[in-house]
Order: sequence, then C-alpha cells, then structure tokens
Amino acid sequence: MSNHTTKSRLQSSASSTRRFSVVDLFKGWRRFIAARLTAFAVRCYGLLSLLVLTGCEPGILPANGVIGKGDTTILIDSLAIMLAIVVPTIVATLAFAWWFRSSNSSARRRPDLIYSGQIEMVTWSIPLMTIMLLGGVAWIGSHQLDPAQPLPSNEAPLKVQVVSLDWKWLFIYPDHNIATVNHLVIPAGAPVHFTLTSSSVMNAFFIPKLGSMIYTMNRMATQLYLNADQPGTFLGMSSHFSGDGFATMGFKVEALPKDGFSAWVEETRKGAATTLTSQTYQDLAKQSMNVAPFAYSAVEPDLFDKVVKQSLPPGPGPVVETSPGASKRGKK
Amino acid sequence: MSDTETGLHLHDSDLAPGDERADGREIAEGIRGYLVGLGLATLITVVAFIVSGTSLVWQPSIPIALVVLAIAQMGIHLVFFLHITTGAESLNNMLALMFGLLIVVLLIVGSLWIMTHLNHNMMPIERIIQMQH
Amino acid sequence: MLGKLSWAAIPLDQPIPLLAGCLAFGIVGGIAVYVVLKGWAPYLWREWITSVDHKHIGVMYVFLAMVMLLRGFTDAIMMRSQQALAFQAPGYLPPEHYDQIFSAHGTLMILFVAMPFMIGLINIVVPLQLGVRDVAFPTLNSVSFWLTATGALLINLSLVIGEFAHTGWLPYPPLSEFAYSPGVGVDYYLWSLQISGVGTLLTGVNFVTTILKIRAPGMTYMRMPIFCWTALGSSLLIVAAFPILTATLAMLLLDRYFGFHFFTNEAGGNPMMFMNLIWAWGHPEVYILILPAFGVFSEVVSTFSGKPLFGYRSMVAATMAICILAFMVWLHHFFTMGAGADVNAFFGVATMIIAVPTGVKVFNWLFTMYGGRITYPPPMMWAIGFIVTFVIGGMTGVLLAVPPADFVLHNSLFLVAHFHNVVIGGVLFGAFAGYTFWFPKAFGFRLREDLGIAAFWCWFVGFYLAFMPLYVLGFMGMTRRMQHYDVPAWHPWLLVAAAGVVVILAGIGLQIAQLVVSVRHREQLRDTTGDPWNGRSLEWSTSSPPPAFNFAALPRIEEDDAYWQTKQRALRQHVLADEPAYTDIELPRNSATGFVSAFFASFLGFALIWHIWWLAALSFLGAFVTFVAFAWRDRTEYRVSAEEVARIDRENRRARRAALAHLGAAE
Amino acid sequence: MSIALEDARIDVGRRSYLGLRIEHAERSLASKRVISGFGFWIFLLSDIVMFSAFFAAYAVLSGETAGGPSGKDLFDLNRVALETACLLLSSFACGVASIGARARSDFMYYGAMTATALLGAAFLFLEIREFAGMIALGAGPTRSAFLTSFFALVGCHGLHVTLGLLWLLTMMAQVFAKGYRADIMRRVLCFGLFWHTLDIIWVGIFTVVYLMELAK
Ligand code: HEA
Ligand code: HEA
Ligand code: CUA
Ligand SMILES: [Cu+2]
Repeated sequence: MSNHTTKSRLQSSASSTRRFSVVDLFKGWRRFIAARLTAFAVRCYGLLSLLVLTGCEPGILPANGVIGKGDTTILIDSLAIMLAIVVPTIVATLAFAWWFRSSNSSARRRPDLIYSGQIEMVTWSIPLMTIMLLGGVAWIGSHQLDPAQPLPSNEAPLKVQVVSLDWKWLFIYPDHNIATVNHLVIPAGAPVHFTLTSSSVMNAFFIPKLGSMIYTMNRMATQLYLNADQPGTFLGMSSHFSGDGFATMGFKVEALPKDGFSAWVEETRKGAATTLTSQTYQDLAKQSMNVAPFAYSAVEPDLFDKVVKQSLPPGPGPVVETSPGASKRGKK
Repeated sequence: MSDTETGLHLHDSDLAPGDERADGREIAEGIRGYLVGLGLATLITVVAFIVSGTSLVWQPSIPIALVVLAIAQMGIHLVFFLHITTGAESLNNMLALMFGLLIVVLLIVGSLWIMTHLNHNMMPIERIIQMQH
Repeated sequence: MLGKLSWAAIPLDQPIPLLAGCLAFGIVGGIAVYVVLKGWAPYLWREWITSVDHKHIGVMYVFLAMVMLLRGFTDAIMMRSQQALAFQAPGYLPPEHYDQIFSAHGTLMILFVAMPFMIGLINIVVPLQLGVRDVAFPTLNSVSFWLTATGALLINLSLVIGEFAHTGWLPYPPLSEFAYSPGVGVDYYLWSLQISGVGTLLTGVNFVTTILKIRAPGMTYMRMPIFCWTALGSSLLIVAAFPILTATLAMLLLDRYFGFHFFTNEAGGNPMMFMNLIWAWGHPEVYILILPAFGVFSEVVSTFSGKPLFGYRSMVAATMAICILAFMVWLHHFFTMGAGADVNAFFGVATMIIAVPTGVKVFNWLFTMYGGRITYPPPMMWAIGFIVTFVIGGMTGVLLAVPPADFVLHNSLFLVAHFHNVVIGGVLFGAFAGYTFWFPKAFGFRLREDLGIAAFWCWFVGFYLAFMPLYVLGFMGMTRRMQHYDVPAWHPWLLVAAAGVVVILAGIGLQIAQLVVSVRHREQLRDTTGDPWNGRSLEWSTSSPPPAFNFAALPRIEEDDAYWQTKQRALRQHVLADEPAYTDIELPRNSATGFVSAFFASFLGFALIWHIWWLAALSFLGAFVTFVAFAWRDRTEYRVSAEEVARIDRENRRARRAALAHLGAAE
Repeated sequence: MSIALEDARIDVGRRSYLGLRIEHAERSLASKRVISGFGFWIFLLSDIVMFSAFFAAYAVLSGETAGGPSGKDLFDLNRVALETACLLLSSFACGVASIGARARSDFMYYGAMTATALLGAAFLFLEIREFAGMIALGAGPTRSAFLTSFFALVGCHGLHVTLGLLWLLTMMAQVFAKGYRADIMRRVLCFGLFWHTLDIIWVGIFTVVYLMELAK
C-alpha cells in the first residue's frame, strides 16, 4: 500500500505488497470504487451520530458568559474604532478617483502638490492616534481576558480536565470522578476551570459561544476559565488542524441549570459505563474518527497528570505498515 | 544622506568588507594589525575561560561577564580581522552589520522571552496541581 | 536500491490528483516535444534557459508564477466545491486528500506564486530603473531562478509519485513529525522549500547588493524610484528571514531523518519552539510579498495621475519602518497558545503599529491622486481596486492583532478571509498591475485593454463574493481546514463563496484570453516608443523590449523622476540630448550553471525524499562539480561592439524623437 | 613593497563626475571587488541569522536533558580551550594569507594558507573526537532535546568549517592554476571573510554552550 496509512485504517487494508501490472490498474480502480463506497457508508454512519451537533448554537455572537461577552465586546469596539477611519478612506479613494478622472473638466489640477508638511502631519498622526486608542484597548483587554485568569466569583470553579485525542475529546471531572468523550456538561452560572493537554498532536479547544480558545499540547497543561450565564446547548470543536480526522472533532456542550448538572453527574456515575483506566485510555488514544459521545462512570486517579507527565505515552499516531514503502524508523 | 548634498556618490569611495584602507599599506603594517587583533582576542579568551571557572567573582554575575566578554571579542574580530570600521568608506558594510545584528537580537531575545513565558505557564505540573487543589 | 520508492507510491486509488498530475506533466511533456520538433530548442536554450539577462530571468519567474497560479487555483476550486458539497455529507474529497489540497494550495500560492511573481517583476524592472546594465551577480541570478523552479517541480511531482503533506502550509510538529506523518508528504514539502529557499536567499543577496552598490551615476538613494526602495526592503527581509526558515526546516528534517528531538513529544523536544521560529520567518514573509506590491502601486498611481508621488520621503520612511517592525510581531500568530497577558499585549500592540506606516502609504497614494489627471487603463484599475480591498483586509488584520478578539477568531474563516483579503487584494492585484504595466516594456507590445478591464471587474466582484462570506462564517464559528461540517447555518454562505470562485474563474479566463488575443494581434499593439504610458522612471527611456545592454550609455541622473524630467526638458528645448560617444560594452556570457545545478538539485531532492542514498550522493557530487567547473571558467564576458551599440541606440533615438514630437503636439 | 588593491577602484572623484563625457559615467560604479565583497558580506550576515536560530533553539532546549547527561557531565574545558586556540590562530593565519596574496608573495600565501588549513583540520579533529566520545557514552543527539540542540548547533559550525576547508583547498588550487588574477583575488577576499566569520560564531558557541554551562 501507499503511504496513506491513516486512510487505509478507514478503508480496506487489503494488499500489502504488490507488483505492478496493467491489470492492476483496473483492479486499482475497482478497489478504489469499493473503498470509496465503504468509506461513504462508514462516514454516513458517523455523521448520523454527529447530527446531534446540528442542534448546537455555533456562532460567537451573541456571546454567553463573561469571557465570551468580553471578547466579543472588544471585538465590536475595535471594529467600530477602525471603521471610523477606514470607511472615510475608502470613500475618499472612490471620490478622488472619480473627481480627478482626466475627462472631468471642472476638477482643479494640482500637478505640483507633491509635498505638504501639513498633510504629512495628518497622514502620520491619524493612524497613530487610532492605534494609540486601539493599543490601549488591546493592552487592557489582554490582561483582563487572559485565558489563565480566574473568573471573579465567590463560587469555587468547577474543574474539568481536557485531553484532546486523535480525533476526539476527553473530559475528566476530577471532583466527581467521572469522564466523558465528545460531550461536555457544565453548570450554567458557575465558573469552569479547564486544564488542558493533548495526547498526541496539537489541537485547540474552542466553544465559540463561550469565548476564548486555547491550544492543547502534549506534555503541557494550559489553563482556561470560562462560564455560561444561561443554560443552553453549544457547539464545541477543535480549531487547530490536527490531521485527517480533524473535521470530526466536534463535541456537544451542554450548560445545565445547577440541579440539572448534579443530576447528570449522579446519572453518569450510576450509568453502566466503563471505568477510565490507563489501559482504556491507551485504547482510546488510538486514532479514530466520528466517535459518538459516551461516558465513564469512574476515572483512575491522577490520570490527567500521568498524561501530562508522560507516564502514559503519547498517542501512537498512524500504524506504520510493513510494506516496502514505509521506513523502519519511527518505533521509539 | 549626505551624498545628495555634495553630489558625490557614496559608493564611489567604497571599500569591500575585509579590505583595509584603499591606499596601499606595507606588509609589515598589515601583519601588525592582525597581530594586535590576535593579542587582544587571546587576552579576552583567556579572561573568559578564567572567569567561567573561578569562584572569586560573585556567581550570578558570571554569565553577564561572559556575554560582555563575548561581545568585546566579536568586536575585536570585526575590527582587526574583518576590517569593519565606522569610516565613511565602509558605511554600507557597517549598516548591513547593524541590520543583521538587530535581527539576531530580536530573534534571540524575542524567542527566549516568548518561550520562557510559555514554559512558565505550562510546564511545572506541580504548580498546576497546586492550583487545582 | 530505490529506497522507499515502489509502484505503490503511485496513488492509483486517488484518481483525481493522479489524472490531474498526468495531464499536467503530459501537457508539459507535449510542449517540450513540440518545441523540439519545431526546432525551437536551441533558441530556448540560448535565449532563455541559459540566459543570465535579468529581463529574461524575470520573465521566466513571472511565467513560473502564472503556471503555478493555475495549479493553486485548481486547488482552490476543489476546496470551495468540496465545502459547498460537504454539508452533512462527505463530499467528494476524502480527508486525506482534502488535507493535501489546502496544504499544497497555501504552499504553492505563497512560495511559488506570490514570491516568484514579485521577484520576477523586481528582476525585470529594478536594474532598468536604476539605469544599469545588470544585477550584481548575473549567473547567481539564473541559479536562483532554477532552484526555485526545482522546488516547484518537486511539489508538483508529489501529485503523481507519493503524496503531499497533510499538515497545512506550515507543518506544525508534532503532527509533521515522523510518528504522526510517516509518509513522504512532509519530506516533499521540506526539500522543495529548502531547495527553493536557497534560491530565494541568493536573490535577496543579489538585489541588496545591486541596489546598494550598482546605480547609475547620480542615482542617489533619494532619487531612486520608490519601487527600488520597496524591492530593497523586500530583499533585506529575504536576507534576514529566509535563514530562519532554513534553520527551522533543517531542525524538522533532523527530527524526521535522524531521530533528533527538536520538536518531538518525546525526550524533551518542544513543538512550541517550531511555531516560534517558523513565524519569525512567516510574518516577515508576508511583507516580503506586499512591499514590492506597494512599490508597483506607487509607480502606477503616480504615472496615471500624471504627478510625482506625493510624500516620497514619507514613503521611504514607511517602507523601512515596515521592514524593521516586521520582525517584532510574529507572536500574533499564536496568541492562543497561552504565553500570558504581557507577551500577548506587547506583540498585539507592536502588530498594530504596522498599521501606521501602512496607513501613511495609503494616504500618500490618495494625495498623489488628488489634483491629478487620472486615466484608467488596467494597471490603474487594479490600483484602485487594491486600495479599496486592501484597506479592508488590513483592518481585519489589525482586529486580529487585538488578543481578546483573536481568542475567538483565530484559525477561523475570518482569518482565512483576512489573509486572502490582503494577499489577493494586495499582492495578487499588485502582481497583475505590474504585469499589465510592464508587459509592453518586456515584450514590446501592449495588452488589450478592454479584456484587461473586464478581467479586473470579474476578479473584483468575484473576490468579494468569494471571501466576504468567510468573514461572516468566522463570526459563525466556522474554523479553517474543515473537510466537512454539520452546521446548517454555514451552508448558504459557503455556496455563495463557491459562486464567487466561478466569477474569479471568468476573470482568469479573460486574462488568458487577453494574453492570447494580444499575442495574435501584437503588430497592431506594438509599442514603438518604448514609453507607452508616458512614464516617469528610467525603464521607459530605453526601447521595448530593451536591448541586452539596457542602456547604450549609462544615463546620468540629476534630479528626481529621472526620465520625466528629461522628457520635459526635451519638450521645452525641442531636442534630445546629444548622441553619446558609443563604446564597446561588456556583458556576462550565458551560463548553464543554473540549469545544470538545478537539474542535479531536482534529483537530489527526489532522492532524499525517497531515501535513495546513492542517487543523493551522486547528484550532490554532480552539483558540486558543476559549481567548480563554473568557477574554473576563464572567459565570463562577451563584447558588444560600439558599432552595434550605435546602431541599436540610433534606432531607439529615432523612435523616441517621434514620440516626443507626438507628446509635444498633444501638449 | 606596498600592497596593491586588486581591481583597484578607478579614480572617480569629482573629476570624472564633472567630466561631461557620458561614457565615463560607467566608471563611477563600484568596483567588482567591492560588489563581490559586499554581496558576500550580506550572505554572511544571513548565515549569522541562521546560526542565531540554532542558538535560540539551544538556549530553549539546553535544560531538557530528559534524564540523560547534562553539559556539565560531558564537556571538557581543556579541549574547548584547545579548539579555541586552533581557530583563533587559523584566523590569524588566514589574515596573513590575504596579505600574502595581495603582496603577490607565493611563500606567504601558500605558507599561511597551509597553516590555516592545518589549524582548521586540527579543530575539526578535536571536535569529531568530542562527538565520537559523547556518542560512545550513549549521549548522542537522539538521547535528549538538550543533546539534539547541542549537536545541531556545534555540528552546524563544524560543517561550515569543513566546507571552509574544501573551499580553502580550492582557493590554493585556483591561485596555483591561474595566478593572482582579479577574479581569483575576489574569491580570496570572500574566503577570508568566511573564515573570520566562523571564528566569530565560535566565540558565541564557546561562550554560550561551554563556558555558561560550566559556570552554572
Ligand atoms: C498568495 C496566496 C494565496 C492566493 C492568491 C490564494 C487564492 C485563493 N485561495 Fe487560498 N490560501 C492561501 C493563500 C492564497 N490563496 C493560504 C496560505 C492558505 C492556507 C493554507 C492552509 O490552511 O494551510 C489558503 C487557504 C485557502 C482555503 C482553505 C480554507 C480553509 O482552511 O478552510 C481556501 C478555500 O476555499 C482558499 C481559497 C482560495 C481561492 C478561492 C483563491 C482564489 O482567489 C484563487 C485565485 C486564483 C488565482 C490565483 C488564479 C490565477 C490567475 C491566473 C492563472 C491568471 C493567469 C493568467 C494570465 C495573467 C495571463 N484558500
Ligand atoms: C501579504 C500578506 C499579508 C499582509 C500584508 C498582512 C498584513 C497584516 N496582518 Fe496578516 N496574515 C497573512 C498575510 C498578511 N497579513 C497571512 C497569510 C496570515 C495567516 C497565516 C496562517 O495562519 O496560515 C495572516 C495572519 C494574521 C494574523 C494572525 C491571526 C491568527 O492566526 O489568529 C494577524 C494578527 O495579528 C495578522 C495581522 C495583520 C496586520 C495587523 C497587518 C497589517 O500589516 C495591515 C496594515 C494595513 C492597514 C491597517 C490598512 C491601511 C491602513 C489605513 C487605512 C490606516 C488607518 C487604519 C488603522 C489605524 C487601523 N495577520
Ligand atoms: Cu505549549 Cu507549553
Ligand atoms: Cu503575521
């Protein structure tokens, strides 16, 4: 087979070594069509399971939660500040272009206007002032909305540990000792403290409605505080490309009223689902796409730390085939 | 640029980097220049090696001393071996050098600043655990 | 024997790229055979392939860029149609293919379209504007071009043999590390960029040296046309930024080939370092592209407004300021990595500061137009379209530089819209303006204006249709690089975007038609004067196309806007300057060094990608021997006799006199 | 004996500028020697920028020993001192060679070039011994990110020295075959620049990599 190792996991993994002949060309096409059909079926199934996402609110506007509102307010303000100078610039461009066209006999020509100290002052200072204003906004905004900055609240934040895997999301609730995959449930009105890492490659954790995204990286733990003011169902996703299964990394975010959240925790604990142990984690870490949401009723202690500290090895990535095409390097 | 006023082209009186002044010089004089460079460079190298191993100076100042010595050393190489000077005839060479150094400094200082902050924010797992408990 | 290469490398199961690739190589091969059969091969070899004439090299750069543009556009159409179809459906491109497409599209467009186009224009124009005969290192110039071509060849080879990277146009580790990308795709990427990167670096060295050291007498810095300044800025950026790229890619290569741990997850490697380094190159890179475009627009706006550029000194200062600032902002590409408030805020503000010199440029163009007598041939249309479009793209860029805003827009289609806004509205429009502006100079005949203007409108409308929806989609939370999606609200906007691409396609069709029709009617469109636009700088003072030696005698410059002033004087006094005393002219001889070393470099790259070590060693040796052989040459120049020079120049002077008479009559 | 500048700058003071004959204009272009030297200088600066990326990587990764040996365990100050001495002296010898070439003194040119080559080779020999020793200890570049960045940075310099040696031999051969011709002299100039620059980079390496580590 070729080097498209990841693909072959999804499609037929037949034929490892083959010699080339013209007949193969046709066989290749037949196999191509067959594989395409199976792949299509697999995907349709996967998509069905993801259809739940279509009920989620996707956009960043109108925002929900202090961070989302903060981010988008700054965004709109900055846009307004700049439009105040950009729109006149565009209008002036079109106006000058129209008025000074060579056929307009009423335009006053000033071929000697090539320097003017006054105009120069204006051309430098207008953008400069705008940027000073905007720079101030940016400076204060970055400090107040830094993702690692705890939210002001008299409630202790809910802790959620997030692991991005190839290609799904794992959410661990250390205080409740449960975990979910591709399904994040949070209490509305309470701050949430996410600690995030990745099992293999980089991703970014992003719930547009709630604001700030943040990267997830193996061996590292990033911090993010968010909250949802109102209950709702939102779209969550990876916003940093992570390989062929990237587009299937959507997850559903439910902000439930407080009692609803407790009920959900209880339900999940009692659910017949399995325990997340080092072993099940390593199985989960293998590449897969379109994983339907599910939950773990219990979690091995400190599993997240083991991932960050690499006592659990990074996700394995694609399986290297033993065909002539693939090289022997890569086993560590 | 002064050349606009005088009407003289700067590049008329250029020197290639590495060239000494254009008017011919004696061999002995040339060698003397290199010897001076060699002497100074040796001196500074020796000092640097001694400083790095000594316990006589205040320890935290050693890296700073080493950096300063390295910069001095590079300056000596530039002046005595590469003949980059501030003279008008090698102005372009000097400007180019300055631009290069600026980039080097921006790249190294910027990278270190960014990377220490990133590492500080994400590496020490103990600290993160503390924050969680 | 053949390393990792086997029949399995040919992607029989991916008919689309395979067919497209075969078709492309078939066409190229067909053209090659046709050329040989027609007996044009010696001409090609003599006048183009081995030419060290900066004008010919420039034309070849632009040609390469246009061919790659078509390839990149094919990718763009595929992405747009995939996203139009892939709503709650898999679409027709499976992920591993889609991922290769956007990676190849980005890489090609930035490095093999935008860069060669700009470098091509610089090559054609800068020595002419400086009033000199050639660049500082003519043979090196040819080497640069051919190494760039090698890079382009390797990338396109990945269509048919093996695969391209699935990692995006900047291959972030650990995804691009061997553990997660064991195929040859990333290796194709790395080697083609390393090889073409050497070429680009040499170009940068060449033009910094040319502009700082070789100018016609009297051409002081403050008299240089502004395009030379922006070319200088761009070259300085190349010289300072490309080594960073080379080093970074070398580190990734060491990781992939020898198990080093720069950016791996294991053994203490740090992927964040890659992002840091690659953007330390990547951000200056976008200014490498845009600065020459700014230069083109400065020339165009001033020429067609019939006025000198307003605020020349400010323009120079702004250009140089952008050069330095370009190296102080790179973190804005990873605000969301979590470097903390201070770092984010610093780089955010530094980024915004670039809007100041850029704004100054925009306003100076406006005041150049103010009080002018503006005509609207295609170059000027592109310029107006550029100002309007680029200002929007710049504004969204500044918005992304506000860290909290970037926290919700990073990697979204808003970002994609931003950079297409500046890259198409800025760089590509600039390239097209330069192309239509200098085409008569390079080939001696004009392009049809009606078709050019129609093409402009298609591009302009198509661009807004194709990319404004992406801003909306960014607000709607759609990220980039999505092979499929399930959110119903996104679908209609993606359909509009797809429609926009069809309009752009019409624009491209018109551009091709413009070229074909103009070539066929070149006799009617002949530029006999050498000065079709009533130009201002020295390139218009020589014939179109210029003779190999550009100027029979080097012009002596005594004021700004050199050629304009000469013309004015001639008009006033009704005479041309006296005929100079003609002398023999020495010119560099043709050299196959560039072509031959690129030939070996292609094999070298290919062998390294496929781990065919013996071939790699052999081709390295070949390249080395070529180099030594070149260095051993004794005769590197040839002579054009004074009579020949006189003959050519007298012809030019005759045409010029006629043109001046015409101008004088019009006045 | 006085030293003649090859390609000596054509006298282009005010005289030829004011001289009205236009063909003199060409003479006011910079001489080829200046152009080559300056171009190569720009190239060297870009090379320095490339090294600075490796320096930055080293600075960031030098603490990442992944449980393996650190610099303190591996570096030997005496060898570094010896290496430094070799390079410094070779830089001096290279300077003497360029004077020799300009003075047309075969003895000086070939003699000093040979000395340069020998000292450079000695440096390389020491470095290769160091690398081999480390690899034998299991401290090769694949052991940890620290060693990765160490081998890459120091190795990249070593590679430059190797290429420099090749170039040096070529320059001796070219002068031997073609004499002190103007174009050859331009290359001698560029080679000298290259060699001195390698020494400057080495100053950075022995300070940042070796001395800093041992001073910790
Ligand atoms: C110079 C840079 C450049 C240019 C010009 C373009 C042009 C276009 N780009 Fe692209 N694009 C990028 C740089 C560029 N792009 C980059 C860097 C990425 C990111 C890649 C990544 O994610 O890693 C990207 C990604 C990207 C995406 C992926 C978005 C995603 O991640 O989801 C899409 C989707 O549709 C897209 C579309 C287009 C379209 C429709 C055009 C159109 O405007 C097409 C333009 C058409 C042409 C350029 C045709 C050429 C014209 C001619 C051939 C005329 C020639 C003839 C004569 C003059 C005679 N681009
Ligand atoms: C030629 C290409 C080009 C140019 C010129 C620019 C110009 C600018 N870019 Fe852009 N940029 C790209 C190409 C370019 N960019 C690419 C390819 C990417 C994405 C790469 C990837 O991720 O794949 C990117 C990404 C990118 C980001 C990262 C976003 C993210 O990943 O989340 C940011 C953030 O700050 C940014 C900012 C800017 C700014 C502030 C400018 C400024 O230079 C713009 C300045 C211009 C103006 C502001 C307009 C004119 C000014 C006035 C009329 C004056 C008045 C205006 C004000 C005072 C506001 N760009
Ligand atoms: Cu990324 Cu720490
Ligand atoms: Cu940028």
